[in-house]
Amino acid sequence: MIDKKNLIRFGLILILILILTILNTTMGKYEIRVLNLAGIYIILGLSLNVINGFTGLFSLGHAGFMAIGAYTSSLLTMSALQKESNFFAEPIVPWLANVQIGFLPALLMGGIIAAILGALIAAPILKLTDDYLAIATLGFSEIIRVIFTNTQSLTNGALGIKGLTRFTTIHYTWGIAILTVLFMFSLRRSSYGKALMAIREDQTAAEAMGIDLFKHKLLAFTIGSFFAGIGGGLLAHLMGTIDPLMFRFLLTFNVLLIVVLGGIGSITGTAISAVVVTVMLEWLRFLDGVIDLGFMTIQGIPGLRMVLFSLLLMMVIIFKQKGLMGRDEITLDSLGGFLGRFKKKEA
Amino acid sequence: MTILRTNNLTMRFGGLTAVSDLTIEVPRGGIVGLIGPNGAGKTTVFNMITGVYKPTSGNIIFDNKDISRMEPHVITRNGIARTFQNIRLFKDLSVLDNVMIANHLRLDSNFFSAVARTPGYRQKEEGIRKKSLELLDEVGLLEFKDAKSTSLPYGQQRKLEIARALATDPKMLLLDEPAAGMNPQESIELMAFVKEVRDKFDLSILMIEHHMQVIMGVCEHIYVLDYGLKIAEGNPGVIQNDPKVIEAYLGVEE
Amino acid sequence: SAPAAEAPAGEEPAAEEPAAETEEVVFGVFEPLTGAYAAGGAMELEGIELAQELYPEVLGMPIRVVVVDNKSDKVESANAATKLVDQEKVNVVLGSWGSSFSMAAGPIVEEAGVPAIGTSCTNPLVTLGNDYYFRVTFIDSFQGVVMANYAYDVLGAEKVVIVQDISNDYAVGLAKFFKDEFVRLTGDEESIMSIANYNTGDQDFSAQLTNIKAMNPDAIFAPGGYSETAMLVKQAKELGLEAPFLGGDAWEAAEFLEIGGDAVNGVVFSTFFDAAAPLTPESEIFINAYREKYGEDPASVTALAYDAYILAIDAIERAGSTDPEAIRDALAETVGFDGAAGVVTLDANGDAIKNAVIKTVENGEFTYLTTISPK
Amino acid sequence: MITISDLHVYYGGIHAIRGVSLAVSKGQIVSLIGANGAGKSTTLRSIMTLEKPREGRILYKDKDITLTRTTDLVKDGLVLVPEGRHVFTNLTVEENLILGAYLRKNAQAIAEDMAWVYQLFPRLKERSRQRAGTMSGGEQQMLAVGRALMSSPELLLMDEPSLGLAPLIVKDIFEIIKKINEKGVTILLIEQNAKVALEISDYAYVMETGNIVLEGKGRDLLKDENVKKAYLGA
Amino acid sequence: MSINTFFQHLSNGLALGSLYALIAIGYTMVYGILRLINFAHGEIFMISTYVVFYGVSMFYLPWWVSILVAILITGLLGIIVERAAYRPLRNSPRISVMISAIGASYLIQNLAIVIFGGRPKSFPIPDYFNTVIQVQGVSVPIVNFFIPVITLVALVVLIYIVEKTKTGMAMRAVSRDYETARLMGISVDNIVSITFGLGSMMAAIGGVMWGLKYPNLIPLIGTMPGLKAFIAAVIGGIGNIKGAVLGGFLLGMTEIMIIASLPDVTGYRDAFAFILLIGILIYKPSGLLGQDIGEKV
Ligand SMILES: Nc1ncnc2c1ncn2[C@@H]1O[C@H](COP(=O)(O)OP(=O)(O)OP(=O)(O)O)[C@@H](O)[C@H]1O
Ligand SMILES: Nc1ncnc2c1ncn2[C@@H]1O[C@H](COP(=O)(O)OP(=O)(O)OP(=O)(O)O)[C@@H](O)[C@H]1O
Ligand SMILES: [Mg+2]
Ligand SMILES: [Mg+2]
Repeated sequence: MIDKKNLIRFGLILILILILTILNTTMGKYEIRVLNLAGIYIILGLSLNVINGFTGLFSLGHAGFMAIGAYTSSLLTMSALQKESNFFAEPIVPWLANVQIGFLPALLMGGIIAAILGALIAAPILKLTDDYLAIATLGFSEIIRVIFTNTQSLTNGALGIKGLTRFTTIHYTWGIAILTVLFMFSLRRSSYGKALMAIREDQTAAEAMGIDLFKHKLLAFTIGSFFAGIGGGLLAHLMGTIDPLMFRFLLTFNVLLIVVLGGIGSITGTAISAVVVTVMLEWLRFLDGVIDLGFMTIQGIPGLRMVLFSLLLMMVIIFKQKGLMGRDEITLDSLGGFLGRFKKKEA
Repeated sequence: MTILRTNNLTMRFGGLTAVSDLTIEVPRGGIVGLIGPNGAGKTTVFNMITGVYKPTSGNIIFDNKDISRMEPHVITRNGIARTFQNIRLFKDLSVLDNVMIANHLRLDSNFFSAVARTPGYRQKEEGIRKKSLELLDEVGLLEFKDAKSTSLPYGQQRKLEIARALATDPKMLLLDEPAAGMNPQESIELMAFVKEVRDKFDLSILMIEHHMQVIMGVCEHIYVLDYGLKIAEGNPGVIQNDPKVIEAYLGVEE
Repeated sequence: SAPAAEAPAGEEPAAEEPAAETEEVVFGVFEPLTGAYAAGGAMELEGIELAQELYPEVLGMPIRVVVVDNKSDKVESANAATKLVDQEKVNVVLGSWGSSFSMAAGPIVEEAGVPAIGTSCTNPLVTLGNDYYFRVTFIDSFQGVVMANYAYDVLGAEKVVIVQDISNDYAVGLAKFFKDEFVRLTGDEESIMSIANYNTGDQDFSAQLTNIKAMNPDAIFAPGGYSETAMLVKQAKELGLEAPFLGGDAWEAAEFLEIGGDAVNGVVFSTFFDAAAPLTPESEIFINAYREKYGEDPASVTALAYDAYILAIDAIERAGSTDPEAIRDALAETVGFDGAAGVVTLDANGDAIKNAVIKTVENGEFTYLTTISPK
Repeated sequence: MITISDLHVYYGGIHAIRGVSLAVSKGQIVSLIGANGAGKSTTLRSIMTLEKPREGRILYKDKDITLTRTTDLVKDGLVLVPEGRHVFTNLTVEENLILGAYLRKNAQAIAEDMAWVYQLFPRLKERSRQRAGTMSGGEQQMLAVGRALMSSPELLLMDEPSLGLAPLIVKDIFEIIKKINEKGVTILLIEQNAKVALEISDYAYVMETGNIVLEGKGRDLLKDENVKKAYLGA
Repeated sequence: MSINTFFQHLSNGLALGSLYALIAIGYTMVYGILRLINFAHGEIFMISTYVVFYGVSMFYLPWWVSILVAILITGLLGIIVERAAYRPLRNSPRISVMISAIGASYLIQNLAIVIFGGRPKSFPIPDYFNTVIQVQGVSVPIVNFFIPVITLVALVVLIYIVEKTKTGMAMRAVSRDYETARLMGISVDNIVSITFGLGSMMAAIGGVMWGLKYPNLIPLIGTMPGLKAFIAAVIGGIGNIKGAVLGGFLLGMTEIMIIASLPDVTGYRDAFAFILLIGILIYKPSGLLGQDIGEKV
């Protein structure tokens, strides 16, 4: 049962992979790094989108789930020697000292532990609504960070972990990103995805239609934190070093921003916005240096980049209130329609 | 044979007793009306039956099971579906999705096979779609299946709510003022519709309504509440002529 | 040795040849210019800018400084460093304030084969196992030892309480080394009566201090940032806590005195250099230039950033080449380099071995007490 | 008092009002009847400038008000009882009524009106300190009507005021409407209960899919065969 | 713990708690009206301290004049922020408004870094406020007497405004339903501006008190107090002014008392507030004094 659309979809993915492979060999390290980050942000954005976009739950706790994934996978890929040299102030707990597994299994473990903790954390607070849930999840993410700062023999505290093998490559980031996108589409189409959206639209009615609110909200949090954990693990092994301060609220905000700019609930919107925001932030760097306008040069003002970024951000939110895509998607049909119009014009 | 029975049901909000020591029965396959002045406690009875409120005292027996302290979604699973006095559709979703979602509780596929779209799941999904389309056809909304649910006019939205409730495969349907916002002509059509639905889906129906024409026209038995208390019950003829009901609720026909 | 001071401050290099073809040397600087640690970044940038004004050339080529912001964020740090080595093709990297950000850049410079000179980052992990990371500051192990000895020998303290910023790697490291040494000196496991913690950005310490007051320690060791510590000491005095406060180099900033007011009189801390007692000829050049430009005394991290810059020049001159690998090799052999903040010799890890200065605050001013050299 | 000419309103792509024209003269009761989704509510919302018409003019007291702010219209005596109650759920019944008189200054007149409203709806008085959100549907509807009366309107727009009310109260509502009208308030009324509405109306309009399809004296429309078939359930 | 130490802790907790309460009042007010977590509240608070700083050190204004100026400017700033960042989003999803609020907060913060510089400044404290009073062996800085008094005054004034005046009623009405509020003749824009102005002025008063107690000014100074104040407001039942004060006291007291009785967990201090918050929300989802706003079905 191979239909034409699936074939085209498959083809498009192949083309994307091809393009990425070419970029990977031709681009400089800096561009590759940005591309890697973009891939990670796609995963993170989509993971938050399940909670905020599909299910309509206000969660601000993403940085915490990422931290769990990052620390889990990092502690699992480090060799005993690496651990010893890192934990110079207080030795690492014995049961972790000699554990070492491969990158992919470690990544998966990061995701799973994040998912389990995500579910445990979410369970007691799921009955909270709106802003109360938002502030409680923000609280949990801060609590996780504070715990990681204080448990020196587990995380090395503020001293952080360094010297991780930098396993993360384009293949991992974009490979997983593509899988995540496919997963999200499939999830939303499924009966479970629709149940999540029903909760977003009207909880009381959803419950009256026999949807178990607790179970489905928990499901959303579990999926969200699983992918957040994976994203955190990828980020850790891209950076080669992590510490608790990395996982401040700012990180959650960046991810949230991507989701909102892309259009809350839109999968393709989130993915596109992840790439745009990551690239944009880097591109705006020129503001920090000397700006040559041709007729005059302006000494860069540090901080101007962030001022401008905040301004741009607010303008987009204000003038494009539903984000880039609203809740719509770029689909083969809409793409076809677009191309069709284009062709007609040419003719 | 009784499908639903409330025993001495009472609901208090702070100092206010909204429903007081209420015992009612709905026979299997029957259409029963619940009427009374505004604020008499009718919607509150619905909210207790569907688990939105937990009764202060008393219990509710449905299909020989005590459901009075169950979660709303479990009650729905047990076979009670409802519509709302203030329409509550899944606003941003399409008409078809609204109905398909109501099938979710009867879907026995697990999460992984749903996301992986296993052949087994796909088959079930196709079944659900077919069934949903049929339901929409039944209520005359098939042509709007892809429209956003809130873009329907008020009266159609009420019908969509009924279709959505039917999609949960209920044994019993609770309708809260289904004719509100309909003109007399539409109300008459609604009467026929309610009976038809009952026969076709083999349902028992409990409905709240202020349109006397509708109530008297479809209900076989009627309970009248006032200030949370049952003040009368009986068939339409009896109720229409009960002086207590006339005084508290109907007023004198001029 | 330090580059000769023959290029006077502010003088433009002769611009005869067409600018486009000029060979240049590029120093990449990454610092937190925005975000939570913007203050630190700003102070270090002052040092680098000052150094460039004084020494705009090396090997006859102009030095171009490329500054990138790491936004007080680890991920941004790595991006910034990658941009420097990959796009700007810098010859050497300088920075950053904050060990965490330097650690993020570590693997990047190592992979690219470009040497980096850390400024004030003191976490041992920055240079550990990384052949391309050096630094002009001593690390916390030395400083902690110095202060433990001071507490034991000079103050005659036997019971000490530590108050540390638990979320600050610098403070955590310093506290650990102080504690180890102090326990060794006293031979008493109980000599550290208690370790109280706080987090960066905290303003209220009354609860911790009230507890400490009840313990009645001989001294309090309080490694942490100057703005938090100034508040800490101020509140301690308000609570009537008389035990002397000891700390590390991070306190040396004019703001410490302003915020702390009268309360900080009498605190003692270790640091790199003192404007009143210049350690090297370079110190005097630096201090004078800084006073002229900013009208006040420089902070020690400013001096360290300045040193990172001039050490890079020195290494390039010693290498006689601008090739990053050559610069790295020259850096690794640094011995007795005269920096503004003391004489630098780099050890096998790339960490500076240098003197520490002990200072106190008297009548609202930093006052030199003594100099201690590494054993 | 109010004249609408050639009004067109869109919801996104939906052309909800397609060239409606109608007029209400001072002192009249005018009703607007029609099937679900005909555009009755939209017409009233446009008068209050809650929806922005794409075309057409609305004159109130001979001034074009299409661009006037809602607040200023209220100041000028134009008041709407919105469809679906819209009471302030977090305020008490009494506070809701006080807000109805938000723009009025005369404390004594306000107190008198309050007493009047309580007299019309004793249930409201009984529950004056209850939060409006916890009132039953019909009680909220009474509150919505009462609140509008508190603003001493000149032209009162009522969107299905009898929705969800018990038969006894429905009768009362129409009595009340007549009473208000006798006090000199002009009324534009939307009702599903077409029979009673037409009985008390001086003039009426019938709407279908965004158009006025029929108009005439209330009594005359009652006898119209089409109206009878479509709206009176004969 | 000796009696003395205990009372010292109690006094510390009272001072910190009333300061949290003071800031939380403004926060809860804005939230109560707009259902908007005004993340910029902390930044507005921060600006007020800098205005006082520059008023005294640059324009040589008398200290109390600087404070008045600060209150006015901050009130205005609040109104401007609302106009620019929130008003255009009145009809957008809540989450967009929240992003805009966070965006506004970062914008002000970054602007402050560019304009004021990242290095700390010290808040000008008149000598009078540097006095420490000894009461039975308990040391109490003199500001600690002022703060609770000001908090209580603010509490009474604001409760009067919100609960007894027509404007206050209008504020509460606007919080639920803009459109219907308009139908009552309420000018939604004006009411929102008044609310923001008032809330921001409260932030300024909080800022001045904070500066007197913790004279360490950096552009980030508003973040933590802002967050704590918000937590206090939520604990008390957001939108409820009495709740905010209760929450503030409770939060301050808890922070101090936990450290007092469990010195080993000082490092977890930043988590206390959140743990308390989550605990209370689980126990009572709408906060201690919050009304259950669940709508009737
Ligand atoms: N959550 C609640 N809190 C307080 N009082 C409530 C609550 N829910 C309902 N009530 C009160 O209980 C009484 C019964 O309300 P209910 O909604 O059941 O009335 P009803 O019979 O459905 O009336 P209507 O025909 O007007 O819809 C009312 O007086 C109402 O104010
Ligand atoms: N917010 C909206 N978005 C999209 N379409 C809308 C919206 N509101 C109304 N409509 C559409 O505009 C048309 C007119 O609606 P309106 O509410 O004015 O009808 P009505 O005559 O008042 O009907 P009812 O008797 O059901 O109240 C309907 O087709 C309706 O679906
Ligand atoms: Mg009801
Ligand atoms: Mg309508």
